[in-house]
Amino acid sequence: MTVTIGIDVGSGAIKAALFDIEGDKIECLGKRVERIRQSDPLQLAEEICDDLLGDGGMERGDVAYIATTGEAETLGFATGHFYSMTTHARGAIHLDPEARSVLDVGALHGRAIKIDERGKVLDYRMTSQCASGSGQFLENIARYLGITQEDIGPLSEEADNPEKVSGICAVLAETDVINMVSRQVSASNILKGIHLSMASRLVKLLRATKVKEGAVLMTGGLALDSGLVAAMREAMEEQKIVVTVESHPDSIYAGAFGAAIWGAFRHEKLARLNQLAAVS
Amino acid sequence: MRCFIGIDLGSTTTKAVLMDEDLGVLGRGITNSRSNYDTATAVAKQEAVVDTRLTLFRRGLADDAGIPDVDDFMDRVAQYFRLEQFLEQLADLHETCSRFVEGGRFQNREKEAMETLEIIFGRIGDEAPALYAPGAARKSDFFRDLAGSRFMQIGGDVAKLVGLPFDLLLNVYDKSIIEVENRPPSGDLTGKFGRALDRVLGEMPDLDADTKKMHATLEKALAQELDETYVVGTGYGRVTLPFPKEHIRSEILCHGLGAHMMYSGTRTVLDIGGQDTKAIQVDPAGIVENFQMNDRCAAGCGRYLGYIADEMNMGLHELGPLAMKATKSVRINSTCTVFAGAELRDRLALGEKREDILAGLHRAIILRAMSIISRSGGIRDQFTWTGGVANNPAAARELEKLVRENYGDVTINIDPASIYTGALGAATFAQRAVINGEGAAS
Amino acid sequence: MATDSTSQVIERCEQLFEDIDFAAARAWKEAEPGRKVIGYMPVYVPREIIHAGGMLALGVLGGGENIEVIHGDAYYQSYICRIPRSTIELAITKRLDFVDGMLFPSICDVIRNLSGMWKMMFPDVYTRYFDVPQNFRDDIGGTYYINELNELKTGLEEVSGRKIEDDALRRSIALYNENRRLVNDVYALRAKQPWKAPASEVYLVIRAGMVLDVEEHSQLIRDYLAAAEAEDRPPRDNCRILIQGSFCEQPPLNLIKSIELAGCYIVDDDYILGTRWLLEDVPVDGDPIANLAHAFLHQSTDCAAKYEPDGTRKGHFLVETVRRRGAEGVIFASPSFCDPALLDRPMLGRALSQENIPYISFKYAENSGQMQPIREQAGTFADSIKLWSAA
Amino acid sequence: MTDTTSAEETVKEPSMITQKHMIAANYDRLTSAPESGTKVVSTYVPGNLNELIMCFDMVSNLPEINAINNAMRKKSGGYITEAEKQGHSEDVCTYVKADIGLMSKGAIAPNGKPIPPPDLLLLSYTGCFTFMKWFELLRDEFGCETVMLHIPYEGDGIVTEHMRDYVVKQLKDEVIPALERVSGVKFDIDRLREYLRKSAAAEDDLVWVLQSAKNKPSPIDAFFGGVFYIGPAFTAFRGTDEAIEYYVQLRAEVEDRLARGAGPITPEGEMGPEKYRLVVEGTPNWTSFREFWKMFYDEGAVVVASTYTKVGGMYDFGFRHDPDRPLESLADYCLGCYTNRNLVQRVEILENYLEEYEADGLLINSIKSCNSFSAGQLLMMREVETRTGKPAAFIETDLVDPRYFSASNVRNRMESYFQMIEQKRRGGGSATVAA
Ligand SMILES: Nc1ncnc2c1ncn2[C@@H]1O[C@H](COP(=O)(O)OP(=O)(O)O)[C@@H](O)[C@H]1O
Ligand SMILES: Nc1ncnc2c1ncn2[C@@H]1O[C@H](COP(=O)(O)OP(=O)(O)O)[C@@H](O)[C@H]1O
Ligand code: SF4
Ligand code: SF4
Ligand code: SF4
Repeated sequence: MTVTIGIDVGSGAIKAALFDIEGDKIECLGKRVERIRQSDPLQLAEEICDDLLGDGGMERGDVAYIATTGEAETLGFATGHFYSMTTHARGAIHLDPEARSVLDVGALHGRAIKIDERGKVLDYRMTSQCASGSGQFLENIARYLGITQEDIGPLSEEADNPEKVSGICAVLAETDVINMVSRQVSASNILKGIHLSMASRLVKLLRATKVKEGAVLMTGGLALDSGLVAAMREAMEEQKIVVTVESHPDSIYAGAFGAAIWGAFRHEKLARLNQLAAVS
Repeated sequence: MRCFIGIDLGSTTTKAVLMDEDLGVLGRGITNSRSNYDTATAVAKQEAVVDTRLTLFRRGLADDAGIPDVDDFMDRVAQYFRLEQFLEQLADLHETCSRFVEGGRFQNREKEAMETLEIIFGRIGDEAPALYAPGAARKSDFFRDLAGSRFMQIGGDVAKLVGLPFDLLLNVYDKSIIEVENRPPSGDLTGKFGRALDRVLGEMPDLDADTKKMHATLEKALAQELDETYVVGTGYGRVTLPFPKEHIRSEILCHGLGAHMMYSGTRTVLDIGGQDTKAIQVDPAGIVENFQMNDRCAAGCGRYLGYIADEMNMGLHELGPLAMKATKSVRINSTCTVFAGAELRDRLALGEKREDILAGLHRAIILRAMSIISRSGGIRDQFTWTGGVANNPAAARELEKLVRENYGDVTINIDPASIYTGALGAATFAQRAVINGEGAAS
Repeated sequence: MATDSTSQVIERCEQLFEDIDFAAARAWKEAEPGRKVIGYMPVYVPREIIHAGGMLALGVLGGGENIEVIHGDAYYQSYICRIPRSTIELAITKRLDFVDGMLFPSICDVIRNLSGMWKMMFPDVYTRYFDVPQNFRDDIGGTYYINELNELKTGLEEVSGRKIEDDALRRSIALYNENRRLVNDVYALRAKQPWKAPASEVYLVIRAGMVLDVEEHSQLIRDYLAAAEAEDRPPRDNCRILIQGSFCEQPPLNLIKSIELAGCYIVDDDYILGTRWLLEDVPVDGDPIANLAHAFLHQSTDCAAKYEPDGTRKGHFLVETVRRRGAEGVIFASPSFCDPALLDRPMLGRALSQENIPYISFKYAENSGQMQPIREQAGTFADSIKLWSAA
Repeated sequence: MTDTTSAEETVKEPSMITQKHMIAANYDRLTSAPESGTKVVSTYVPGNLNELIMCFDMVSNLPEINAINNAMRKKSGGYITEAEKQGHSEDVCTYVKADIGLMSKGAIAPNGKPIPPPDLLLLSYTGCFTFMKWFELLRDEFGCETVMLHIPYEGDGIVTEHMRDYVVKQLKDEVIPALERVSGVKFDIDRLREYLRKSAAAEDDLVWVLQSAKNKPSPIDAFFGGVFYIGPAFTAFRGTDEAIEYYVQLRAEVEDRLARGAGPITPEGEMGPEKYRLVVEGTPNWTSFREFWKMFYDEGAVVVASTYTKVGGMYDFGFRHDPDRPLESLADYCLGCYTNRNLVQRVEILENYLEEYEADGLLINSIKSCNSFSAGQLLMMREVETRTGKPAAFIETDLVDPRYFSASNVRNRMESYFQMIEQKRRGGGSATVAA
């Protein structure tokens, strides 16, 4: 039995997961997500890690490998760090073995990752700096419209006449939205419009990675936004890409899961190397 | 009397200036821009009218020798008027929030939610007079920001105590504030002025003044007819203003002329607004000769500071003063508004101090502006800075430094009313349209 | 004599690197009356001719991240790379006022047009667009190039006020041959033991050659080599990669560091390519100008700025370098809006794919501040090489 | 320089219809090359060797023109996306990407038939670095023979003897042998002389037409209209009888407008009174060509001179193809194209236009894609302003990428610019023109 923990420090939220891994038997013992808001991310990460261990009646010493991902290279007590695309790829395969692409959409970034059946990163594309297609932006708009995060998806799905936002800049897009409100465009249509604009950009990213087969698993916080998932499906259809778009209730944990799983892999590899060293 | 009004519908704020026929400014008004442009315009205009009434009242008082320190007196009247206004809107907000609570989200905890609101708004109301006490520093001038930040703070604490999910309350607030904000302002000025005056008089028992006469003076000021002779609109949202084409001027022209009206020696104008930065060269008559704007990108404009303020949970007004405390300036290369927060967190994680980062951010904004100025042809004497960001002391300090370094000893004008420059220009166009008969040109 | 430690050498290089006022070059000029300094933009100019005229060849690679660009943006619209802006800024802020001549090598339209801007802005400075042939036959391109070199020589003679004799030129050629050999030694050391010579250090050492006299620079390299060999640094579990596309505008130093931090040893690159433009020694005997021309036509590196007459060879050079250096992958890192580098990328990428060499690509600007996306990409690349390599 | 096959009704002069037919015929010749056995050569507009190519009975394919055509027919956006999908950077010249995208989508010409792959890429490297990369990319794609004609840049503003020799030598020893090899036709210098003579004849009339803009009001628009006027002389028709005839016809039309004191013809008919006379530097935006033009003629602005119409030769400054110095004059032609001039010369040219054509000001349309044109334009603008004292304005758009044409942005600037000119005229009297 190898117990590992994966900690994903994002720009909006921290995700952590505790795993027990035995060969192909991968079991999740617990998971946590917490918004960062005003706190110090690394400190928060440490708290979450300890809470999670506490829930499982464990201490740091019981864990074989503490793996970080996201913006946590400097987290002191970690055993090792993997980069986000590596972990999201592995996490995605764990959540959905059929996935051959990962679309990770978080608070600030969007990434399309092409993977193989083992979770190896084959190609990727990231949104450039200028991108209004992010969770943060949606959150701002939702607040402006007086809508809760959970309502974004359902409302967007009700849209009958969505209007796309122009531009690549969140600031200018915000003004666009204000203009729409002033023209009495409904919140549904505005949200759907944003989702569609985001989707068309994300599909572009996916296309650039040349996905051809299998499913796309959406990961990151926005995978929970059913409106965006629906818009993605529409955009894929419109662009005639015959790949299904999936989401998973645990999508937001993909990075943390992947980190924990890689942690176990690495732990075993290191153990083997040590054995070899001891023998020789 | 004949009045000329300039409206500057900006991307973040809407400004109005009311002018008499001799180009004298009677009043200025400002509000945050919002999705309902008509309301934004109406509010700004009403604020300018309020300011005008104060001016008229003051003129009335000037004839009256009863008050030793008229400035102080008028400040107090103005502050208390704002307080009255604040309380009026707060009551409206409370009521609106209550209505949303009834919507069923709270799953049988409506009563608790109502009580929580009761507590929150009660506290905000109690705090209000202190906000408007003489010399008090406010985070912002707008109801939305003031009420919002207090709601977040107090609401968060209270919700925790009561065990209600704050996200739900916040959502109720978000919904309500939009409604409240987009309701046209109540027209009742007399009542609010009256109450404000009474508060002041009550506070100054030593004042040897005839209360009745004072009220009469006020009534006279309020009764003075203000005739909207001509309105000119400008600003980012000008095309959507409900005005005919000949009543609309480009922002560039208005800022150029406005700056000229404030400082007749102006030859170079810098305007940093919410979403754009413009550098304008004008001739001695205030006519635009050349200009440059930032294109496409909203980096390094007023909204940028807004994002930073949100990220730091501070008021816009507080950023500058904090940055002034910096001992060094952290180099910031990107002024991309969207990534402002990320950049900030990055630096904090590296152990930099908040004030030093802020100083760097202010410098970055000004550096960008300097580039745009340079593109428009550099700085000629005199140099006038307009737009909202000019109110920020740290930005002003950086600007002064960089102007001196790069253009030597030029006169730098920064008017406390710099944010109204566009509206002032527009009002001047309005006056000229009627007085010089220049309105017909198109 | 006690050898310097690497940190001493690097400290000096850092000073030179960060000094956007070019104090070292100024000091060189003031050391003797009548000395002249000739600036040149990336990539290749025959520095031997400048040196033979008793002048200092000063490499101007933009202002990097240390300069605040205020006026430079007034000369360029948004969609152009940053190096010309910061170079203009350097000039306008009088940081190049001691430079007596400027050479703008044929590398792209931006640098080319900058030569015209220089002529307008600084009419008193000797300014030359240094064209090179894109025809590599001795009787066609060669003849043209020899003429170019002779024109350049005449121009430089006017600046310095003295004739450039063939013997002087031969001496300079020998010195630069030596310098190139030393540079190649540093590259070879790094390729062999990358933990001994971190990429950021190698960069700084080579970069120092932009502002130092060639002999002084050669000595500095020797010192560094000795120190690096002597020092004991632990190897890390990094993969080996090669950087391609950074031949003109240089990345911020932090970017180079970030790539290594994220788990990639840089075992070859095209930073400051001018120093390694010629692949072999230029013969010291015979007609020096003809020798320089011959070297350019037949023994120079591949670069996006050069036409490849033989289409079948596109990417060959790159693949060969990957093999020679034992690199496991390639990172295409080019400046934003850099047409030559970015237009070459798809062709080079295809050549790598054919050989199953993995690669990733991203863009930067000399003042890029955010390293997070860079670390992320380089890190993922390193992860995937490490996790999935056969071992 | 192409036909506007837009769906909207466009007012056309007879000469435009003639040109339309010429272009259509050339596309037919191109797309039927495989059947007719004609060899195809791809080459660029600036510094093109049309007369020489004709000597080998080859038909030319001009990728730039294809890109323009597709932009006007609103197809370039899709092609560019296609190229970016294949890994081409967002940052590079969109002509290249529009071309690459066109190739991968079947290379369909406006006549609906596929453009055959080239038998030879004739890389006339004139005044633009990207040209070189572009053909390297095409060579990579087609694997066909490529011949480079390297035109040295006029870095010092002059053409030296050794530059000319270099070009002539390349023509003799590289280009002509390649053309002979690919076409199987032997080079005949007398044939070349004959074509050059015809070129010069057409060039005379072209210059007359362009210079008619010195009249007030100007009978032509030398930028938006100009791109049509230069078409035949800049592309596959120079050296033909058709081109001569076209210019005779065009000249007659302009003479007629001149006699009537009429202004230029716009897509919506005759233009209203001439209010502003402008000089334009830079390439047009092709994706919103008409919308852009409309912003001018709606305000009574006419372009009296432009530099873009000189990319295929600076005939108005005296250059003519010369049958007596065939290869030398081809070399001079290539060396002297506008894009091969250094910035100092470009400023002088603009200054000259502003004065000679009595223009009110200079407008620079800076093209995102094109470093060759755009790098340095802001300095040029300031220099021209100081020298002439006339106001200048600067806008940014792109050639064929619809994403980079922001109509509101351009309009905003244009409006303010016209107001500025207006104010200047009023001598500072008042500033009350509606914006
Ligand atoms: N239920 C939800 N519906 C819609 N969006 C959500 C939901 N939960 C989280 N998000 C969004 O996901 C984002 C956080 O995603 P995450 O992948 O954690 O980002 P990061 O890794 O950058 O922190 C937040 O910006 C939030 O807007
Ligand atoms: N008192 C103040 N202190 C600091 N910044 C301020 C202040 N008032 C306004 N601002 C800044 O000015 C900006 C608005 O400027 P304004 O000229 O009104 O822009 P616009 O016309 O685009 O709305 C705000 O985004 C804010 O950053
Ligand atoms: S402010 Fe907007 S346009 Fe500018 S860099 Fe940021 S996202 Fe892009
Ligand atoms: S960075 Fe690229 S585009 Fe810019 S000047 Fe250098 S080679 Fe030219
Ligand atoms: S860079 Fe300019 S001149 Fe060169 S191909 Fe592109 S558009 Fe043409």
